[in-house]
Order: sequence, then C-alpha cells, then structure tokens
Amino acid sequence: MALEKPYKDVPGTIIFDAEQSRKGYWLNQFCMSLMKPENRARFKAEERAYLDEWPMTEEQKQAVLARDLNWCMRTGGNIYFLAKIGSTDGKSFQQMAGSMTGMTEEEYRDMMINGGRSAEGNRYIGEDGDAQPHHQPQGSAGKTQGA
Amino acid sequence: MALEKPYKDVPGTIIFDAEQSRKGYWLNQFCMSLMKPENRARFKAEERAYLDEWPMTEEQKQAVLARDLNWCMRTGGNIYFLAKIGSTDGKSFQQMAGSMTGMTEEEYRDMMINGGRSAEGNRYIGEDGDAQPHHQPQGSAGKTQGA
Amino acid sequence: MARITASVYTSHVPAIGAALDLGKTHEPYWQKVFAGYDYGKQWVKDNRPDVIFLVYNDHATAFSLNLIPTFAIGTAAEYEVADEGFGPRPVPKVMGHPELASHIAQSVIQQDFDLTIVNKMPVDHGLTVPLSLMFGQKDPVKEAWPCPVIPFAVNVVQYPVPSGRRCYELGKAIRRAVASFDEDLNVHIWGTGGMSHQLQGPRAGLINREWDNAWLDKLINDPEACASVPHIDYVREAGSEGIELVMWLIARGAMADAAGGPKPVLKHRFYHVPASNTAVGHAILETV
Amino acid sequence: MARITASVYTSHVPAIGAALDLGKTHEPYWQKVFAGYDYGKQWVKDNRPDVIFLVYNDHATAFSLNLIPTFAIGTAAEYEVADEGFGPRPVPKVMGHPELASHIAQSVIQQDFDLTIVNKMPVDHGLTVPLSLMFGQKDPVKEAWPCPVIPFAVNVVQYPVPSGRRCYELGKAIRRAVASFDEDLNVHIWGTGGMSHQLQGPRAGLINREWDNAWLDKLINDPEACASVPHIDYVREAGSEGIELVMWLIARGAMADAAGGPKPVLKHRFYHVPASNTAVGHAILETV
Ligand SMILES: [Fe+3]
Ligand SMILES: [Fe+3]
Repeated sequence: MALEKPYKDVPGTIIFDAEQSRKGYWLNQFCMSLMKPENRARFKAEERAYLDEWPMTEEQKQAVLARDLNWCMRTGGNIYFLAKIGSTDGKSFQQMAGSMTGMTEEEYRDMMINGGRSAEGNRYIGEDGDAQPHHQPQGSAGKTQGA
Repeated sequence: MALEKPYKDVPGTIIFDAEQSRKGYWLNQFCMSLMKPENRARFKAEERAYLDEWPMTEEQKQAVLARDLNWCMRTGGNIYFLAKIGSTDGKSFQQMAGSMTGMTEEEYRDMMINGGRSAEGNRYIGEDGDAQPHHQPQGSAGKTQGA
Repeated sequence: MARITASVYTSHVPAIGAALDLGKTHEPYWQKVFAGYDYGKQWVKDNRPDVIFLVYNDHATAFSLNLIPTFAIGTAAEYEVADEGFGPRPVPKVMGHPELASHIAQSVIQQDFDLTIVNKMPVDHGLTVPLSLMFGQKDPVKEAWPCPVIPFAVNVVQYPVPSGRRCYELGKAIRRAVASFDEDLNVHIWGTGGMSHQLQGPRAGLINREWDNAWLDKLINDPEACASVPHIDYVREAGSEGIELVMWLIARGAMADAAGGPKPVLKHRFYHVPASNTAVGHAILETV
Repeated sequence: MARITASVYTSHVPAIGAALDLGKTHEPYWQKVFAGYDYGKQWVKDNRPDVIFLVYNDHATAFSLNLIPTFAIGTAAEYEVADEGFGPRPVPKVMGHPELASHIAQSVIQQDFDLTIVNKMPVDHGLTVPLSLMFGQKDPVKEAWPCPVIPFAVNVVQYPVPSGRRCYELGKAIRRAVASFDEDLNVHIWGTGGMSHQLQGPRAGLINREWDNAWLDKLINDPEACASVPHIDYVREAGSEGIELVMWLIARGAMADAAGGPKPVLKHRFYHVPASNTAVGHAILETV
C-alpha cells in the first residue's frame, strides 16, 4: 500500500494504524469485554477458557496469558484496550507502561520523577538512545526474567 | 436560533432536523425497539403498558395508539423510525405513506401508478396544490374518519 | 494499482427487495421495474468488478438516534443482513474488503473528510436491493455475491445531511485513495437511493419526472453544476426523501473526468414510475 | 448572542483523577500537580461560563473498534460517568446542553465537517479529570458541576487522527456556529489531553520538556504555525500519545484572533513533570 507511514522509523513504538487495527481486532475486542465486572470475574476464574471464546490467534492468547504487553502490541493490541487487562489485574497505568521497558516499578517511577525518558537518541531507529532495540531490556526486571 | 431553515415553507412536509430529533428522541427510540421480535410481541400484547416503559410524552403515546403518523411526526417522529410500527402491524411502506394523505389504499396506489403526486402547487405553502393544508384530508378514507 | 473504472446509479426501494424475495418479479407492475435492469445485469457480468464501493444510507437500522455518523465506512470482513422488521432478506451475507477499505479510510481522512470507521454494521435494503437488482436472486446459503463490497453509509435521515458539493468532493478523494492502493483491482463505485419520493405527510407520493430527468442529465454531463444544487431544491422538487440523491454525487465525483480525465461513457439509462412510493432511476457510466 | 470568551487547556491524566478520588492531593508528588490549578480554580469562579464545550478523546471507553468516529459531538441531555475498570469515578453526572449542541452540530456540518452526532455516550477520564481539576472535588450525588457541558470526542486512538490543521479549522467553524446561536450565553472551550507522553513499548515514559514548551509558545502566540506541525513531529518529539495535543488546536481555533479579532490574553500557564507517565500542561486564554 502506497500510503506514507513515516512513523515506522520511531524506535520502541508501534503506531496503531488501520493495519494494526485489523490485525488486533479480536484481541482488542476481548480486552474491551473486560469493562464488564462479570466478564472480569469469568476471565480471572479461568483465563484460557475465556480467551478461547474469542476468535483470537493462538499467539495473541499466549501474549495475554504471559501478560507481555509488548508482545500483545506486536500482534495488534492497542494500549488503551490492553489497559483493561491491567485494570483487571489491579495494575496502574504506570505499572503497565513500565512493564514494557524491562524496568522494575521503582526504576520506571524514578525515571519519571527525574523528568522522564529523554528524546535524545530516541527519535529515529539507528540512533543510540535507551529505547533503541539494541538496548533492550532496559532495567533489572527484564534482565532477571530474560524478557 | 439563527440558522436558516428554508424547508419550513414546504407544504405537507416536516424535515427531521436537530430540533425535531430532540423533540422525538424517545418516540423514535421506542420505535427502534420494535426491531426485536420479542419487543414486537410485548408491544402487541399490551400496547399501553409497553409505551409506558418509555419516557415519551402522553401526546406521543396517544399518537402511536391512534396510529396517526402525521400526529406522530408533529411530535418529533421520523418516518424511518415510525415505519417500525407499520412493520409490527404488517403494513407496507406504501400503506403507511398513503395513510398520511387521507386517501384509501386504492386511491393512493392509483395516484402512484398514474405518475404520483405532482409538484405543481405543492412547492410552497400558500399555493393551491393537493398537499396544501386547506385541501386536507385528500381522500375518502380521511373524509369518512374525519382525520 | 487499483482503479475505479465504472459507476452504477440506482434507487434502492425496499418494495423492490420484497417483490424479489416474494417471487413477484413477473407481475406486470414489477416487470416494468426489473426490465430496466436487464442491461445492467449482463453488463456487470461482462465487466466484473473485483470490489464494489457501495454508497447508500442506513434507514434507522444499524444507527438509531443514539449515534448518527455523517459518513461511515465499513472496514469489516463481513456484514450481516439486517432484520428490518420482517426478518432478514433471504440474500447472502455481504463480504467486505478490509484491506482496501482501511486504505481508503486512512487516505480519505488525511484528505480532511471526517469519516467514522465501522467494523460491525448490519446492512439494510439500501445496500442489498442494489446488489439484488444487478446480480439477481441468490440463495442466502448456497450462493455468494460475486465480489467483496465496501459499505459506505451516508446520513440522509437527520438534517443536516452533507451537501451535494461535499459528496462530490468526497468522491474525488475516494478516487485518489483507490489509485494509491498497490494491488491491481478493478473497483466499481455505486451511488444509490432516490429518485424523487416523499414518504411522509400530506405531500407523500410526490414524484417529479421532469426534475429527476433534468437532474440526471446534469449528473451525467455537468456534474460540477449538479454538485451545486442546494438541499432545498431536492426537498421542494423531488420530495423530502429525494435528498438521497446527493449520494449519487459521491459516485460521480469518483469518475475520471472529475479529476481532469476523460469523460465517462453512458452505457445505460433507465427511468420508471412507480415502485411503491418512488421514482426509479438507474444509470451506468464507464471510463473507456 | 452566544460567544466564546475563553479557552482552557489541560492534560487529562487518569492518575490525576485517581489521586483526587483516593484523597492523595496533599502528598508531595501530587501537591506539585494540583498547585498548578489553584489559579484556574479561582479564575473559573470569577469568570463562570454558562456552557463548556469540552474537547477530549475517548480512551476505548464509549467507542470500541466497532465504531470509531473522527469527531463526535454529544447532543444529549446528560451523560453517565463511565466505569473504566475500577468503577465509575465518584463525580456528578455530566449535564449536556442539547439546544446549543444541536445548533453547533447543524452549523458545523454545513461548514463541511463530517461530525457524528451522539446521544448516548458514557464519558471517561478524558472529560471528567479536567472538570475535577478546574472545579475541585464534588459529591457525586449531592453536588453538580456548575454548568452544562457539550462533550466533543476526537479520535486520537486509531491512526490517522485528524491533522492539527483540520482541528484548528474546526475550531474556527465552532466559533462561527456559537456566534449564530440566539440565546445570550458565555461559552468556554476547553482543549484537553497531552502533553508529551508515551504509554507503550520500550520508549514508554518519553517526556520532552523543551518541545512541549516551544509548542505551547507557538499555540499561544502563533497558532497558524502551530496548526502546521505534522503528526510525525508529535510522535517523534512528544511520544506516541503526545498526539492528543492536536485537540488543543480546536480550542485555539475558536478564539477571536483566529477569525481576525483581538489576540487573547494569557491568564495563566503551568507545566510540570510528571503525573504518572505524563507531562502536565495547562493554560488559560481569555478574550478581553
Ligand atoms: Fe433509501
Ligand atoms: Fe488521554
């Protein structure tokens, strides 16, 4: 498709465009279902069975079960939808965002208090900022888990 | 409101604009509920009770009970919504449209077969066409019922 | 590269669907309507589109007063046939073209048309009657429509509906969008609704043969002028529901000549009164 | 005659709502955020609007992927406060202004903005957090917001979102619409969302203090130039969710100077990092 997608060269970032939306349609609609308390309860009681009610790909289901939000995003998830999984788990938006960096909760929180992540080196893929692929995972949480 | 409404001077015609839509909101949403077979059944079984479930005005309810579509329209009904009442009653769109003219089914059908209603005299209020207020009701159905 | 090669215009009267579904096509009343589509049925067989971009309006079916999009584009894989009060029409479900539809949505929004993107939308007679007219009766289960369809719903129920000019410009934007899609696809664009009719009030049954035909002349030969016709003219001359005709201007704006290309050829033109409450109009334009 | 006399700009971070609702406003972390709104709280008391036109975005709350309107205007009498996963925020329900909202919808559609009209829409933190910041905590049952609100939701979730230019032009159209409403009403327009933040991926937590402040300078002093900033700049410089800032341009376009009138006066400006993942920005412009 000959539409310009200038946002493809931003490191550590997936823009939720029509293509992602098509890919992630059922994953995101599953997330949306978690807005209802009765669905949250059913999901928590038996995650796999609940996921199997949705025509998601096996990979999408695995990504959800692993609570790996980067993986969810690669399969078409959008962060505002994925946040419903976090709410179900009782996680704050800061915990969810931090989980995608490989940092511990404290590391991420401290980074934010100290002014947040710098844009320097993080504007284009190929620079040397901390969000670049070759610097992942960034924190000690990711290093212990192997991310 | 200082928006131009040039369509106010067309005889026998109510344009469904924002103002009508506000006025007819619950009437039209009631009609929309008749898209579901179970609601149609409940409405047919006890019309008044079903209507009382909706925050419509008493006049709107009376207009529905009377199946007077012109009256329904004056209270904010839109023809595409009101048509759900007709479907519930097993009426065709031609029967519904005809019912607003005072003609019998045959009279209206014959008018259509003969080329339909002429625009002559029916473009502006104050001309002398058959849709003008002073020529209502037009047919023998309206004359016997008193419309 | 995808390209729009033809546009089809037709009324989408619900009673036509009922006549088809109830086997009334050979009654003299309906015979006169369906005869007007014999040419088109053969033509579309000989000029089979890969995708149809179908402009129509929802008649308080998918959209209630809770939500009224001015322009809604369907990007779903499929669309169920709506139950409009008598059960769904016995026709095949409608398959979409998510890739092309999403591409058009993205391109057209970037051209400053504020579309609503829809992925779940039962489609009513506005969309299915034109398919039946052009492709004939199809078994709802054993058969399928010959090609994917991108539904494009225009608000013509609650005033203000978009102007003829806005619709015409939107057609141009759709043409540019289609032309930037990499896959080689033959796309037809259909404009549906109209012609003159009024379904409401003491003026119900209004038909204006002269105005309809003059408007159709203009649509074909001078679409720029046709796009300038104000709403009130449609209402006054062609009945309150005649306003549906603005949708034909979307299809017309997508033809090559609106972008400075060659004039399309008029392959067919048909006009008949009545089908139920409505004047039936139909035309086919092809860029050769 | 109704008139737009002031515009308010503010971030709408959900954690701010949580901090308010959970009584954390006096923790040092949050104290620094709320202090920035002390001026605005007094100002809005002294300059009480009759109606607020509140531009925000829905965060996958009222709108799922089933239906994504580019621009949705609320014309309902009231709006329930959404349950975003932790139960609805304990704030009063939001009362609408159906007459003015319908009037604006009609006028703006006729100015070629293809709005979606909405009559049923639970409103999320994007709308309620700005109200809480400016009006303080309110008992959800015993108290009410001081004036009606017209919710105006912009799609910034699925790309393509409307361009800054489109938003700025829309603001101008809204100004014209309000000016043609006969009733004498003092209308404030609020632009919410932003400033720099990214909620996703290894680049989560991006903040760009310099860019945010330069952008804010431009918004205030040279909105035409600000309207020309392309999407990609927001993403690259202010994070993927920094794109929300285009909504501020709708409010800015509705100020008198965008229509050739007098420049507004900057009554207040505030910037702080962080609130949760986000840089908080806030400004008040008034036409005197
Ligand atoms: Fe129609
Ligand atoms: Fe937001």
